[in-house]
Amino acid sequence: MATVELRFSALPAHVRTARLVAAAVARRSGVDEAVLDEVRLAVGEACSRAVHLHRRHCPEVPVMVTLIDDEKAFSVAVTDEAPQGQREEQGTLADLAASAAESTDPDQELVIPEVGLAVITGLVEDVEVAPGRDRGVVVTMSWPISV
Amino acid sequence: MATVELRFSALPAHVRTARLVAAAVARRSGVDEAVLDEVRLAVGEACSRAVHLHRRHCPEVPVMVTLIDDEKAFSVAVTDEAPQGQREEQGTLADLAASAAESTDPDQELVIPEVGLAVITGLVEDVEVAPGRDRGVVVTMSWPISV
Amino acid sequence: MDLSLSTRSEGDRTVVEVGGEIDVYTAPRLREQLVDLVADGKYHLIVDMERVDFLDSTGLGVLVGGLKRVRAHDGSLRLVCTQERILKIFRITGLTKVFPIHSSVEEAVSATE
Amino acid sequence: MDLSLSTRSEGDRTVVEVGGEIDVYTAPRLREQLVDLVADGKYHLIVDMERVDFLDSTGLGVLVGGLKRVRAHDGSLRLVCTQERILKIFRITGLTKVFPIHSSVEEAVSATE
Ligand SMILES: Nc1ncnc2c1ncn2[C@@H]1O[C@H](COP(=O)(O)OP(=O)(O)O)[C@@H](O)[C@H]1O
Ligand SMILES: Nc1ncnc2c1ncn2[C@@H]1O[C@H](COP(=O)(O)OP(=O)(O)O)[C@@H](O)[C@H]1O
Repeated sequence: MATVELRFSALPAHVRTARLVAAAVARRSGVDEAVLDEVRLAVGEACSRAVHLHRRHCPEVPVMVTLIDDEKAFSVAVTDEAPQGQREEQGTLADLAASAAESTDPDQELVIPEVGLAVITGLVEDVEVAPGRDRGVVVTMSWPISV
Repeated sequence: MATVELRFSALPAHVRTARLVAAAVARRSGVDEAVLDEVRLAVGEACSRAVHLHRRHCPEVPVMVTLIDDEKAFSVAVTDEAPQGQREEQGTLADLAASAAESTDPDQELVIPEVGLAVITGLVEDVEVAPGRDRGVVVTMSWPISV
Repeated sequence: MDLSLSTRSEGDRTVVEVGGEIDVYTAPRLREQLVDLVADGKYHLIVDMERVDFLDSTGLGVLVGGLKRVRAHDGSLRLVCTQERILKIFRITGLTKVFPIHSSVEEAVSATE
Repeated sequence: MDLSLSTRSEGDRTVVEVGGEIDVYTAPRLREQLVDLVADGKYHLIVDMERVDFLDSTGLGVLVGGLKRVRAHDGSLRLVCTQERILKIFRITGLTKVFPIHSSVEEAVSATE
């Protein structure tokens, strides 16, 4: 029931705030010290991805991060509101990298949303990527609490 | 326009999260390093006060903190939702301290909401304490940004 | 940063060395420490705040509570603090008039009423 | 923690020492640095990541971008990294197969294609 909700305008600087908050709340919730780097990275990836999509599709809409600590696990849900139809194509990492290589859009070179998702799923054991209520995607990551 | 909104359930631990977030966002907004301790303390006082009132009157309702960085100033608004009628009596610090001295409620000894407000107003030059929309109080504190 | 607490005797005084952050989250532990000391018959306390990084009004409330407790036994509660940002909080709340504040534990130990 | 960047020459190689956090907020500055070096005719780059505290996929993207740029001039981009948590990110994304990763600047400097 101990919940923290963070909403921020879609700016890269706030991704750092989200990482900081996630790591601090995770530590206090009893997530193992050794795992905090993973929390920081995974939450940062999920938020970078959401910020990138919002800037492209809905720059006025804030990104939402919900932190829930239910005594057995610490969970973070990152919700973007990017319209579903316009979401990036799925593809292999190599395809994505190749398309990034051909692109001259510097922003695209920097952020490939699906590479961020690949890092998250490669890193975190318990991840769920589900469609959002109206649009967008909710990335939910959980870590066990060692008390 | 760069806004961060934090909502948290009324628990003392989350006051630390709020302090951390406020200091981090203030630093990035360009608030002077020398003033960050003041930001941390003032935001902590406002949040401790709100958490205390919520625990007493509406433990299920989250406390809300809004951070706004409008390029000339960095502002933090802490909103509580405690019912207006039931708010603590106003009085001098000495009265409050005396009543705390007589009380055997350990929680009351720990937190005297008006002492927290006294710290804030003694510390921060630009403070506004206004009634909330439906109930409660909004404590708004601003600091200049030195760019 | 969390709260750290350690106590030691100096003659008839008990020195409580506090480090870290005294806030709404950790103040209950400091309170418990002071209550325990008074229950143990330690009525002359020196709270060394030199390693305190953060103090808020909740912490002040606990110190005031401690002062009331020792006074009920004709005791004393002295503070050691030279950090300007901590002293400022005592000044703002008028507590510099309530607590004897010393610049070293030695000074506090040798102080008399 | 913010990003720190410094560059120096070692023979025909250019060493870029990176410290701090490479993320969505700071990656544009690393990108700019790499673009500037290539524009200056430096095609053999060594990115020393030993003092990097944080790296995310945005940082990977910038490194991949740098690699593409130097390759367009038959150049090279080598990384120096022994930190396990940073190496892990390269492994997860398959980039250990893309970048030569060395355990010291000396090793990277003396490496040949
Ligand atoms: N919780 C608290 N936080 C901050 N200041 C307090 C608190 N409680 C008391 N004080 C301060 O301590 C002063 C003295 O308190 P107290 O010992 O109760 O004196 P009195 O018995 O004269 O009321 C008060 O004037 C007030 O400024
Ligand atoms: N922005 C990026 N973030 C993470 N990994 C990337 C990124 N861009 C490319 N990659 C990785 O680099 C690998 C090789 O990319 P690239 O040099 O474009 O090779 P190719 O030309 O064979 O597609 C890809 O398989 C992918 O795993």
